[in-house]
Amino acid sequence: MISLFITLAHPKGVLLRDLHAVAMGRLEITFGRLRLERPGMLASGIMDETGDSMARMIKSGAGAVVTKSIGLEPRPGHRNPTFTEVEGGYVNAMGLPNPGIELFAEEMEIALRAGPVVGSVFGSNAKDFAVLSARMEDCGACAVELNLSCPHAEGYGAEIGSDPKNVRSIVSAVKSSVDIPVWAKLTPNTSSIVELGRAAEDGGAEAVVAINTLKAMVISAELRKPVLSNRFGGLSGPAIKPVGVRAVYDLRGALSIPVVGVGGISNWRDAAEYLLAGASAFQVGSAVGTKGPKVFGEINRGLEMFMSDHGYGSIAEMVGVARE
Amino acid sequence: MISLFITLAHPKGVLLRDLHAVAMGRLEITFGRLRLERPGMLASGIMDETGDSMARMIKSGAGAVVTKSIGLEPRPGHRNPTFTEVEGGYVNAMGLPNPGIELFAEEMEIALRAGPVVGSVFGSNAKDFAVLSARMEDCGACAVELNLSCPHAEGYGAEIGSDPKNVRSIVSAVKSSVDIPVWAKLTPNTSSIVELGRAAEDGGAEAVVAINTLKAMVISAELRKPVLSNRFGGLSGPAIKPVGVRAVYDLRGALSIPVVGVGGISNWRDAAEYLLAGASAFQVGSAVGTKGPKVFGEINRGLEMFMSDHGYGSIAEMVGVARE
Amino acid sequence: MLHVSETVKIIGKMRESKDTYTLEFKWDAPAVPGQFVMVWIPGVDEVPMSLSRIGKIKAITVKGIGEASNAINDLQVGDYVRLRGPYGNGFSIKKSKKVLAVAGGVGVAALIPAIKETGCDTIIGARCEGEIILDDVARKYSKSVWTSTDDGSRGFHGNAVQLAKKKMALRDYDLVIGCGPEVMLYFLHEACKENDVECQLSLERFMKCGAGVCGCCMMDRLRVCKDGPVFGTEELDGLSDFGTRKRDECGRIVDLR
Amino acid sequence: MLHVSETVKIIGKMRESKDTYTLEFKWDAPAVPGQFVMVWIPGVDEVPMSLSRIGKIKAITVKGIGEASNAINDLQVGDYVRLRGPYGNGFSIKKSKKVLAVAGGVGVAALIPAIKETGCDTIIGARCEGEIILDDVARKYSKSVWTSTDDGSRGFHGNAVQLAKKKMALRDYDLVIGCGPEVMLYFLHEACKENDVECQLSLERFMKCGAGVCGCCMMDRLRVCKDGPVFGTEELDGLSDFGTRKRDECGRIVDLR
Ligand SMILES: Cc1cc2nc3c(=O)[nH]c(=O)nc-3n(C[C@H](O)[C@H](O)[C@H](O)COP(=O)(O)OP(=O)(O)OC[C@H]3O[C@@H](n4cnc5c(N)ncnc54)[C@H](O)[C@@H]3O)c2cc1C
Ligand SMILES: Cc1cc2nc3c(=O)[nH]c(=O)nc-3n(C[C@H](O)[C@H](O)[C@H](O)COP(=O)(O)OP(=O)(O)OC[C@H]3O[C@@H](n4cnc5c(N)ncnc54)[C@H](O)[C@@H]3O)c2cc1C
Ligand SMILES: Cc1cc2nc3c(=O)[nH]c(=O)nc-3n(C[C@H](O)[C@H](O)[C@H](O)COP(=O)(O)O)c2cc1C
Ligand SMILES: Cc1cc2nc3c(=O)[nH]c(=O)nc-3n(C[C@H](O)[C@H](O)[C@H](O)COP(=O)(O)O)c2cc1C
Ligand code: FES
Ligand code: FES
Repeated sequence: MISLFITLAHPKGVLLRDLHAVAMGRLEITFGRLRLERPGMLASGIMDETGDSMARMIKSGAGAVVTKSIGLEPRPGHRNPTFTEVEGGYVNAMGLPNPGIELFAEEMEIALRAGPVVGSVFGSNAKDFAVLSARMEDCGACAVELNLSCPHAEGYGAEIGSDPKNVRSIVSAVKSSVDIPVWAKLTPNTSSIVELGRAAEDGGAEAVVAINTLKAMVISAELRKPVLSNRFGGLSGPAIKPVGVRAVYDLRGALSIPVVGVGGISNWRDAAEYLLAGASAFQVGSAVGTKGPKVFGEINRGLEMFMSDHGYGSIAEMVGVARE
Repeated sequence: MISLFITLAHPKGVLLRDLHAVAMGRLEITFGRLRLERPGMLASGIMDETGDSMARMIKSGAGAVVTKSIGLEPRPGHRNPTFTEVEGGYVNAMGLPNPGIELFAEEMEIALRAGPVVGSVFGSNAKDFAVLSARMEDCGACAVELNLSCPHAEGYGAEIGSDPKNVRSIVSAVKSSVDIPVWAKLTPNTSSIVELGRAAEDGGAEAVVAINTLKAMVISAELRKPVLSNRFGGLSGPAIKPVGVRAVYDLRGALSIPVVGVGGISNWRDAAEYLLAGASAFQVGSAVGTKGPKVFGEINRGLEMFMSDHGYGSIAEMVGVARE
Repeated sequence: MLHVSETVKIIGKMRESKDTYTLEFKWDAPAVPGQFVMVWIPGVDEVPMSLSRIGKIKAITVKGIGEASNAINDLQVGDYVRLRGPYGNGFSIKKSKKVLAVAGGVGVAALIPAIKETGCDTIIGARCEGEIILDDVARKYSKSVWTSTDDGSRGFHGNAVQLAKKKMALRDYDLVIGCGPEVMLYFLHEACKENDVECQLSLERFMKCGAGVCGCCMMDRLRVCKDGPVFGTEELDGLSDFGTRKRDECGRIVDLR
Repeated sequence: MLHVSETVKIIGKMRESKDTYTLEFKWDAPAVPGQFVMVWIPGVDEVPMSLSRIGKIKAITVKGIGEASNAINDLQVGDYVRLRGPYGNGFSIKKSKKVLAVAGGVGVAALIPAIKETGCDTIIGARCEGEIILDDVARKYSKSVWTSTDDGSRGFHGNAVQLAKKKMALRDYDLVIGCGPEVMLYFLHEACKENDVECQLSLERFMKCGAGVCGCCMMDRLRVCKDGPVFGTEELDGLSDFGTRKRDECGRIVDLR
């Protein structure tokens, strides 16, 4: 899209390459040891169970994809219903379905041909996390994201990630088993996400990712039952955006490692809100369902326009501006 | 409305009184020592700062009103902006404005002429809560609701209500200073609302009320600042309904005192969801803004229709059915 | 609830008087005459302002009287401003009615869209000649625009209500619409009762949410922001607070006189 | 995202064959031919079903093959059922085109709305006479409805694709639409290529969200639930999974042959 725009505006071939580089550069981000061409990633669990699908998201404008959270063994997840729409978002309890890390290596290979892949993993203890992360590194992941926050899988996710001590010990176990950056994805179902963030930082995380879904439930009045087979689920989408922005703002104020913002982003303005709150990069989940993969391109173009209207030369210049 | 309906259906005067009683009875609830003619109350903080306004809500079909949270001294609240709409709800940081308990006595007097009033109070320590509650009892409140959950006033609300020990000691201090039922309004900004509920029950609460707003923030991209003067605020409205339903479901499973459900209710179906999840009564806040005070009448009529279609003889028969 | 807030760019700024400016911006939210917006000035305040234009290009006309209103008037063409709204009920005017608009001071801003839609007769009152504003705009839409000043420096010597009484005696109006200081509106309401003319007046109270949620703007049982700001004859008759009492930010009663 | 789920009451139930029923309900969600809904059976499962009627009264036609489909067929008139949807892209048919619909088994359910809208020629194939369903409905809208059975018990002796080839040779169709078992559709696609006729086929994969979010229903880079379930000639050509591979609930590859 960007190169197309420039081709039209500057028909002279000689200028093309340089301008192209400048335009790309404006959305480029560097954080920790990573460099991404675009600041928006695909969030874990959304269309990232297969290699081709992940590749599609990168081609649609994602700066990277985060894989579905992967465990040691194949897992079918919860029985249907695992998902339902609600006002302002979705409630889901997929139950961490995944083919297991061995088989997932093949999907990674396909995705990596398109661009950077962050490997998301879940386990029930520090050792599982360490083993899975090492495998993700072998598969070529540019970073590993620890799912310490899924609110609806017994014995995993938020059940272990609500306790700062666990967060710290899992992160540091993983840290000593891989060389790639380790990110901790935090739960908002806590009285202090900042404490969880500090624990992750202390454990050696290179970034924290906030937020995962909010604990939620949907009941059918006529059928007198919780709709999801797991009864409980997690709320995502525009409904949770103000909660995510607040979490990022708080974390940015308390930590010195970068924060990745996620929760309800569906257009450039939402993305800008997260960046200004202090996110160094962001992820898009539910909006890929409502708007389709083209949401990445739309956000990229919108951000570029906003940046030139408001005189930001790079994404980094936007990060945390609303905190000043 | 109900009596009107019956008048039309049964033009014979003799039948009127009995039928009226039956029809009223269907929406009637008893919980703890309280009896309300209708299960839906006005939530604290919404159009309940003045006597006339509270009276209007009861006349519009609320079974009771909960007052704005009242403190010892007059308080102007935070400076504007204190409120903004977001997708699926509102984010507010009013900052607990109120005329102070002395002046509020006059408003109570006016409201009480229309029907039952629950006095909501906030303080920074157990003693303040006890003093305020005793005054509310003197004013004629049928119950007192302790605001242990407002997420955006320094030194009040959730800042003290996130710790089960505080909850317990405040509830028991109030308990020993009043004879009316004591309700504890809980914060959802915690890893376990059940623990807070248990603390309230241990302290002697006769009911818990869940949920207050979720910690939230809104930032303006163009103006590069958090919109609310207090920066942080609380998210209410349809966006938080699945979070509230989940909280009620969990609390109902863990406590033996009744639960009052609040969060995102704007029609009879939402109310039914809360009742089936285990709420013995419910409160309506934001929807009074979006739909107007008529929302109470609409919910009452909708619930009556639903109850006859599905064979429920009383609200009590609906409570917690989705848990079975 | 969607699209209720928007950040717009100021595209025009006109000086109306010493301390009053009109600011224009593009905003395609639907609006009716008499509605208002909440205007945010970051770091300062957020205050209600009537829409003085309601088409695709909208405007507010602001008299600088304190920190917030002066900060709004400091905005320049090209600056961004975040608005919430449009809020309130607005005027409800039947096509067939013969209408008289009566404005006091900057209150004329709230009436301009109604004057434009109906072409009604208009009285614009102010303290002195320099404070008569928007009379040129009113004249574009209405054949009869009269002015009054307290000091007699322009038009009728006296206040707008006195002039309105004279006009009501001369012509058969079906409806009077008005906006201005509350004492003025109080006497305008009295005058209408005397002449048996229906009226719709736009009132003001301290506003926080603007959306009918917080309950800080109550007059008796009605919310000025949502049930108003425009109230009709019968509602006004029932409002014991009208012209007598308001509430401060704490919700305490303050006597107006 | 609103109004995407609804609890409806069954108002009609018709037996179509030994194990197949049509259930009707009132639901005024807009829908196009070829879309589907997720049907919840509390305590059992939630499964995708095509809409076999798409007006204000909608219907699903369900073949009982396992726990969920049999539970749906146990529903009676007056029972409530919660649906999500309508989901998917549906058929996209130009008015001017000469269309042939080719159905295998219960796949005819997904084609009925398109047959109704276009009045197109129709082939309904099944294993035996007792399994030919909805041919009476198709006949209401289409002049030419042909049947085929594997055992020759009714109509053409052979499968629907063989019959379709014959019809394509005789008439100049612009477009073939189809729904049925994947192997059948695979050969139908081949047959269309041979005859140089465009085709649009409705495919199936295991579905969880139905809404294009979870990614469990992928064929190559496309989501069957959202980018499909109807795919055109070119998309089908690009789908290496078509007729060869699917994924189980864990996301593992399972070979189809
Ligand atoms: C519905 C409505 C429409 C209005 N339309 C216009 C208009 O078109 N043009 C115009 O110039 N003025 C209008 N006003 C008045 C305008 O809101 C005040 O002049 C402005 O808020 C003053 O703010 P300040 O900080 O400059 O003054 P301050 O020095 O802070 O206050 C001066 C006075 O302004 C009023 N005020 C301050 N804040 C608020 C508030 N949040 N809500 C209501 N009143 C407040 C109070 O009466 C206060 O005593 C309107 C008011 C209302 C309620
Ligand atoms: C887009 C679409 C439209 C469909 N339309 C119809 C229709 O109109 N009429 C009809 O009778 N059938 C239709 N089906 C098939 C129907 O969904 C399955 O027959 C049904 O799910 C079987 O469930 P069961 O529990 O009875 O069988 P089971 O014994 O559980 O499974 C039998 C087979 O059904 C399929 N199946 C089960 N669950 C799912 C699921 N969640 N998603 C997809 N497939 C599943 C699998 O292939 C499985 O092997 C459609 C399927 C799809 C994907
Ligand atoms: C269907 C679905 C599945 C998800 N699966 C995962 C997962 O496997 N691991 C994870 O860390 N987060 C998972 N999430 C959470 C998202 O990554 C994200 O944190 C959350 O949805 C908020 O972002 P959004 O509002 O943009 O969707 C899932 C979310 C959805 C909706
Ligand atoms: C403007 C506003 C003011 C509120 N003030 C209070 C308050 O003073 N005390 C309190 O306990 N809750 C207060 N609340 C929270 C509500 O009582 C309620 O718990 C919350 O809004 C969720 O319900 P709803 O979605 O129906 O609004 C306030 C909510 C809003 C929107
Ligand atoms: S300003 Fe909040 S109700 Fe009117
Ligand atoms: S079923 Fe979830 S993406 Fe298709």
